[in-house]
Amino acid sequence: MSSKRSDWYFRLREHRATLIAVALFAVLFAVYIAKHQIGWTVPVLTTAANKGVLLAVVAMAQTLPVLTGGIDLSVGMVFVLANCLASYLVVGTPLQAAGGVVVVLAAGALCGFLNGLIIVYGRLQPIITTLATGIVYYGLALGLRPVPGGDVQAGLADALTGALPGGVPAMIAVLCATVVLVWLPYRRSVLGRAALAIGSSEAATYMSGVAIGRTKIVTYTLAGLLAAVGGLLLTFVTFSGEASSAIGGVYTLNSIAAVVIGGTVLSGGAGSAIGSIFGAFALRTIGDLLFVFDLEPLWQPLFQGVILLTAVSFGAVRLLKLQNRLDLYR
Amino acid sequence: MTRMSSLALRLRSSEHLPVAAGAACTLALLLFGSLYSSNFLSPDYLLLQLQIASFLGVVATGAMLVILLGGIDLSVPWVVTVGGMMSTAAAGWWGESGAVFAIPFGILCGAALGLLNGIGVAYLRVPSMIFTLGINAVAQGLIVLQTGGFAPQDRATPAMHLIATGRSWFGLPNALLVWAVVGAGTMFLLHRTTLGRSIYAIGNRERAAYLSGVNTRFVTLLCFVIAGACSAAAGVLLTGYSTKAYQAMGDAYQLPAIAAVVLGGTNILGGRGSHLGTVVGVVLITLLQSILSVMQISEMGRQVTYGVVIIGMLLIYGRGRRHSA
Amino acid sequence: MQNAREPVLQLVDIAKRYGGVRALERAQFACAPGRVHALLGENGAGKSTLIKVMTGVVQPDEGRILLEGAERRFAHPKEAVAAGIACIFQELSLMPSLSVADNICITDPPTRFGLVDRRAQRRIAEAALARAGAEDIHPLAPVESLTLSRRQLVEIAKALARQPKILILDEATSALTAADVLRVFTLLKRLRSEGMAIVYISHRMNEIAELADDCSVFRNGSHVATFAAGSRSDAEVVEMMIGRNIEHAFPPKPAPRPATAAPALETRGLSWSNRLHAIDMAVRPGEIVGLGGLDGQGQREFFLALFGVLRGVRGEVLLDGRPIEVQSPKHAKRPELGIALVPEDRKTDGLMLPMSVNDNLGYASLDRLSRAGVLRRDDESAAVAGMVRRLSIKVADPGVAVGTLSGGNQQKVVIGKWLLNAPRILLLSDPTRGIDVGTKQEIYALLRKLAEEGVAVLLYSTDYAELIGCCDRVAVFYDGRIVRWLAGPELTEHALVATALNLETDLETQPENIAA
Amino acid sequence: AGPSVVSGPGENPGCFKPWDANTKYFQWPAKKGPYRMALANGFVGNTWRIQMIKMAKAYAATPEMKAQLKEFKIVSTGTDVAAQIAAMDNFINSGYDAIITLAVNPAAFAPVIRRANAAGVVVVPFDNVLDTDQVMMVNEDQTSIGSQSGEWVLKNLKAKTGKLLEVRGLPGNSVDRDRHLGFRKVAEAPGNKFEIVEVVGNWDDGTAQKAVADAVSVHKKFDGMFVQAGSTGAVRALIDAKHPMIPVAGADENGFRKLCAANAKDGLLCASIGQSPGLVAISMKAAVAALQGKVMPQMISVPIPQATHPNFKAGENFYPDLTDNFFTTNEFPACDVNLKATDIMSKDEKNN
Ligand SMILES: Nc1ncnc2c1ncn2[C@@H]1O[C@H](COP(=O)(O)OP(=O)(O)OP(=O)(O)O)[C@@H](O)[C@H]1O
Ligand SMILES: Nc1ncnc2c1ncn2[C@@H]1O[C@H](COP(=O)(O)OP(=O)(O)OP(=O)(O)O)[C@@H](O)[C@H]1O
Ligand SMILES: O[C@@H]1[C@@H](O)[C@H](O)OC[C@H]1O
Ligand SMILES: [Mg+2]
Ligand SMILES: [Mg+2]
Repeated sequence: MSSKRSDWYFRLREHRATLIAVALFAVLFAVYIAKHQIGWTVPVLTTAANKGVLLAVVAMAQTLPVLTGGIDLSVGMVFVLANCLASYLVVGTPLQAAGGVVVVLAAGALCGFLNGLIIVYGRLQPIITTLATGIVYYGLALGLRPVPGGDVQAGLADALTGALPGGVPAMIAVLCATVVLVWLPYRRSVLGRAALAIGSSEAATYMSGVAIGRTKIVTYTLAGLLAAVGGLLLTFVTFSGEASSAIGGVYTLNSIAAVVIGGTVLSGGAGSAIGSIFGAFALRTIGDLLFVFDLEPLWQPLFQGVILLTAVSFGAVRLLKLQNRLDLYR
Repeated sequence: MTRMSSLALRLRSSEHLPVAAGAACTLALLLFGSLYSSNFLSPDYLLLQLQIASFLGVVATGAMLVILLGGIDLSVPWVVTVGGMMSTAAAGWWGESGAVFAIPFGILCGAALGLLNGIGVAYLRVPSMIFTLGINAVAQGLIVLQTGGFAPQDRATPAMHLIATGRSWFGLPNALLVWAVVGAGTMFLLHRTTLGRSIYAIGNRERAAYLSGVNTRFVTLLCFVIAGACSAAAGVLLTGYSTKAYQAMGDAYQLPAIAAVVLGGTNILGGRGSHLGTVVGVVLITLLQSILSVMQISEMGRQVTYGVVIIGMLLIYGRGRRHSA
Repeated sequence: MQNAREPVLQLVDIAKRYGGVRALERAQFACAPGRVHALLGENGAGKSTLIKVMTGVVQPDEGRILLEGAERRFAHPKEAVAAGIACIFQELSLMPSLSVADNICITDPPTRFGLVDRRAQRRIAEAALARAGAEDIHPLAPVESLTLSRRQLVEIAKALARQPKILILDEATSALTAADVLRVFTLLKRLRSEGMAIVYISHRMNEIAELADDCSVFRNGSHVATFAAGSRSDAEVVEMMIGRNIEHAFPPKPAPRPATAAPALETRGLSWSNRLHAIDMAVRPGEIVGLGGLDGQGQREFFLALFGVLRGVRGEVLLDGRPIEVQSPKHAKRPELGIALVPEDRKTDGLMLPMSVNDNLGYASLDRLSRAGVLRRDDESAAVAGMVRRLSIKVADPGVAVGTLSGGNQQKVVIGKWLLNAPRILLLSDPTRGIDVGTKQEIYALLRKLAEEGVAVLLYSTDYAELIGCCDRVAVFYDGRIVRWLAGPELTEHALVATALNLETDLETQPENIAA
Repeated sequence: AGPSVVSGPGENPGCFKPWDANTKYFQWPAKKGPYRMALANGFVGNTWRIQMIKMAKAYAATPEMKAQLKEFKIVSTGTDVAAQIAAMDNFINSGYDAIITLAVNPAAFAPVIRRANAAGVVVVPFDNVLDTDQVMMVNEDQTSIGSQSGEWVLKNLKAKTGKLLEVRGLPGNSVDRDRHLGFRKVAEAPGNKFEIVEVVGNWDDGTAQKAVADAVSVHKKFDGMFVQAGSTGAVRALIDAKHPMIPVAGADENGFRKLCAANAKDGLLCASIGQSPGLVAISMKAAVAALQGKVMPQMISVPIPQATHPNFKAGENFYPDLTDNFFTTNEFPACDVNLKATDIMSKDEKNN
């Protein structure tokens, strides 16, 4: 039967969820731009990118553990910790700042590595492990920055939060670089394959003779690294570090929402960080709609909640044409 | 030798280990605290902790039901607030007679939000982690609007105050009695009723439960309704305790509730766990927070200790078995 | 004596215990290149455990493993895989959301610059599928979109792609139809001639007879005997396995019922989506009606439609002549309908594996075992104990997790769970998959007894012998239609295979009395 | 561009009071009104913020402001600092004349303020202000809130030894730090020998109440207490524990003042010193003045509204009929900001 189907049928099927996320973002963003007073202009795009890429990178971080059927509730806190670290280290001459960048990223990777170690060798569930390590990472951030402050290398920051010569926001270029340097190699590597396999069925993967422990550890390490990239970018946007548990919480939860809107199933085994990126953009655009619609200020939180709920319930449409109820219970 | 190991095996595989180990950790914590001040062992302090633990205990009861199903309820913060705000508002709207309905009305509002959660998760099949997050945002939006737009009454009724802070029976806090009743009801539900059996079944494999002729979606819905009601009930208790309801009053309950359930030995992926474990987990978390607070460690030290202790305790007794292939 | 060549893999004095349960005790085993070595034993004898030891999935408590004479320890499956041991496990080890090609190359994919080379991988997958005789499976199709039998072929291809020295098949053919089994056998015979050592586990005696060179029988975790295939009669082998002999595999069939008896269950023009087309069927109480045909021709959907799982079912369903509309499994199992479905995939559809035998057995009939939603636990234990006895489920304490039972005993729990609800219409989807001969016989007898008590039984099976031996009539499905009814002398393996492949389509010759 | 630094005195010094003698003065090029003004708020989920937003709307609707404003837009972006920065950028991009902002994290606003200056937009942070002298800001002196609280507690203790309970605010925040430092500077001044027990109350009544209850049940007795916010809960814990009444310096929540008035006879002595949501109105007024080209102090010090024992007067500085969560001070006569409490929250309030 299936041999009649051509390759592109399966390829499309594999990327369908991502494409839906792209479409959702495109629609929301089109509405935003259409209603915006100055519309499609470089400053508007740059503003949107500076905000969107932060969440997109954290959502990428979240995607990796989710693909293995796990989750990382500490991404937001690693993000905050990296922000606090960067506000000390990414300063001075460009060379010193570059050294600081390396240290910040390494610290993020270390946090992720610790998560991985505890999950694999401590045999604890990821969700509760990272909930607890997240508290620890936040404590460390607070130790670094009891109150907001610090600075960042201004040249670097201005370059990254501005626009490239062609009018493309620099943040978008950073995001693309992250995708090309981290996500694509991971996804195409033996390891990334194994990660998906674990998410699909851990027992089967184990019995197939795949190194599960190593795969998980690398996956959580990369998640920590990506979260730190996000924290670093936040520092470039804010020129300071702040140990805010509220921000950590918001990024963690929004990253999960972005992953789901991006079409990655929370039980793992299928999905893509590209989808999560667009899921994050879509979420951010929902926030931007406040700006272009004239809403009573006290109605705004409700409006955002309702739109979020609508966006995540979007997938329920497929239930309408569901013929076999068993498909509900996969 | 074999007898020993088979006993150990029974202990390991049964639900008693987390309860016993959690209780042991609780004692250790108290002894550790008593090095700082012997008052940590005074009945006064312990009763106060039990009273305060009751609020978390009621939230955690609902959280546990949802976790047993394999879900998670992230709408706790604002559903707690809704419980508090709507009960006091009811007392305001309907005057004298309102006070009678205040408590049930607040709980009902929480149950209604739980119903929405349940519809989203069970019928729309949105992952609970996401849908409940959305409901949390909606609940916040509603409360902001309600406070700003209608200026509701937010003063606790005398009944709420009495339930939350009174000590009418052998000097035991009334709140503790409320928790005990909720807890006994939950244990009965989980271990003695067909509904309880279905909750475990769904948490293990919803598909098989469905094919066994159980309306799994309805059971899921019901659990979310109960969870919403529990959160709101905790909001009512908290209102009684503070003598008023206020915005964001539930913020401090989300993570501790999850942590308590898991420390109590409930599998975060569902299907396994005992309510007694959750009770122990709640006491443990409450004590930990209180001792860390009173010992005046720096905020950084508190957070780090809190996280490390949770992981440490789970490493001691909460480790998953290797999936037996 | 049994083989001239040196054994490639040898297990000496292996012991494995799970708590109080002794899965293996002083177990011996050896297999040689170029030979097919069959492992025989009833459910729970320890066969799967033995091969888990061989493949590093579990570590033995005692004993030694010798690979080509040298002592080895496999601490992890990947070490066994690296040593050239490939295994097709009883519980399939496929990753459902990954593509067929990804699955086949999961352990050691071809790489370029450190990244998976998807073109090379696809070639490997295509070649392996072709060797397994499954060219029709698209290498990019996600495994979850395939039927169980297709998946089993993918599993075989996956093992072959590793170019193993030793190939182990733990009931790898249990979900395959006769045609597929034939293809797999041709392949295995070729591999044997190429010098591969093959360990083969199956409960189908005819397969053993056709394929095996050597046989080892296990009972209660211990090695009973090893002998050259054919040197003992089937009866002798069975007696070694289960400690008694079996007279007749199938209970005698009663005389055909008069077609005038009112059917217990009738469908008229039952259609669904594009998978079921105008199915007319009538089953009288006391009858066992078989569903035949190749795997995936709509038999399962037919059951699901009757059980209230499918939406948008058209046509009529009549119970005792009354039209009914089954809304859900919950509705289906109500006493006034009394329909039960034993699903084929016990792991995902039938059981809550971490829950106890007790909880699983009682779960479909909680309405009977409770009052106002409160469980009557004494009644429950009594009912469960009765069912454990009736089906001789091998379990010391019904409080243990059902997942720790052997495959066959798990299957009995699924059946028992529905029997406890006293069904009037019993739908069984491949219920003897992975069940040993002794137990199978018990189940056949049980089905016949249920039929005699007035239950209408519908049995879908991939095992033609079972359909022939057990059923009064068989409806052969092809592409969502009943293409032919077979009964009486017409019900032969030849006829089943021929109609299953839809070779004869002369439906006109269909005797009226069989279809009614 | 941005403002030029000029010399004082500035406009309407009664209202726009310079922070101290060293405060610089700013002047922007005058623009013709009416103006487009925006309020970029962060978090909304507490009564203070709701009251602040209602206050802003009410003030924008007064005839004085209405004449000046062509458009007044309020956006609340939540706790995410990047979202708030983006909102400000959006206002700048869209050509608004002035942005009032209550920053999630004031340290983060340097770049966006640079962009605002470049575009000639007047930005006025208030409440949670920046550690900089490059921006015109409106606030009460947080350190002074702490030190005034300390002074008052010490004055009412009449002793230089004893146990004090300090209930701090939200960790990681400069307001929390400043109030804490102000308080400690006074309490730990040479000659004082207080044992100070510190707990974290998150500026939240429930958290403060639990923290105080715990502290009391372990330490048994305190001689005085300073609560940054969540004072109602903190006092409630004392009452519940039957702790003898002591001097308490707290914030300006209505509930706190109600308790103070009701329990004064039992010895509860209170100082209620708070941060008013009315700051928003002064910030709006300052923004308009700046747009008109008036000379403005860089840092505007709003008088710290306070009420101390025995001056709690129902209907005057607290409102028995309004919610406990209401913040009592909204009027700033010197600035002509005279919005009645009952105008802010609904009039048909039924708290009693
Ligand atoms: N029987 C099993 N079934 C499924 N998963 C298993 C099984 N045994 C172990 N695992 C999983 O394997 C992981 C750790 O196993 P192990 O230490 O063997 O890692 P590994 O695959 O050898 O990796 P590495 O050696 O590279 O660290 C755990 O996450 C555990 O869940
Ligand atoms: N993980 C486990 N925990 C406890 N007992 C187990 C476990 N795995 C297997 N057993 C027990 O070991 C015995 C042997 O099981 P095994 O699966 O090897 O049987 P088998 O011969 O393969 O049977 P079948 O033909 O039914 O597949 C059984 O009694 C089973 O209950
Ligand atoms: O200044 C604080 C304000 O920012 C916060 O939202 O509520 C309490 C106030 O003291
Ligand atoms: Mg290893
Ligand atoms: Mg087996």
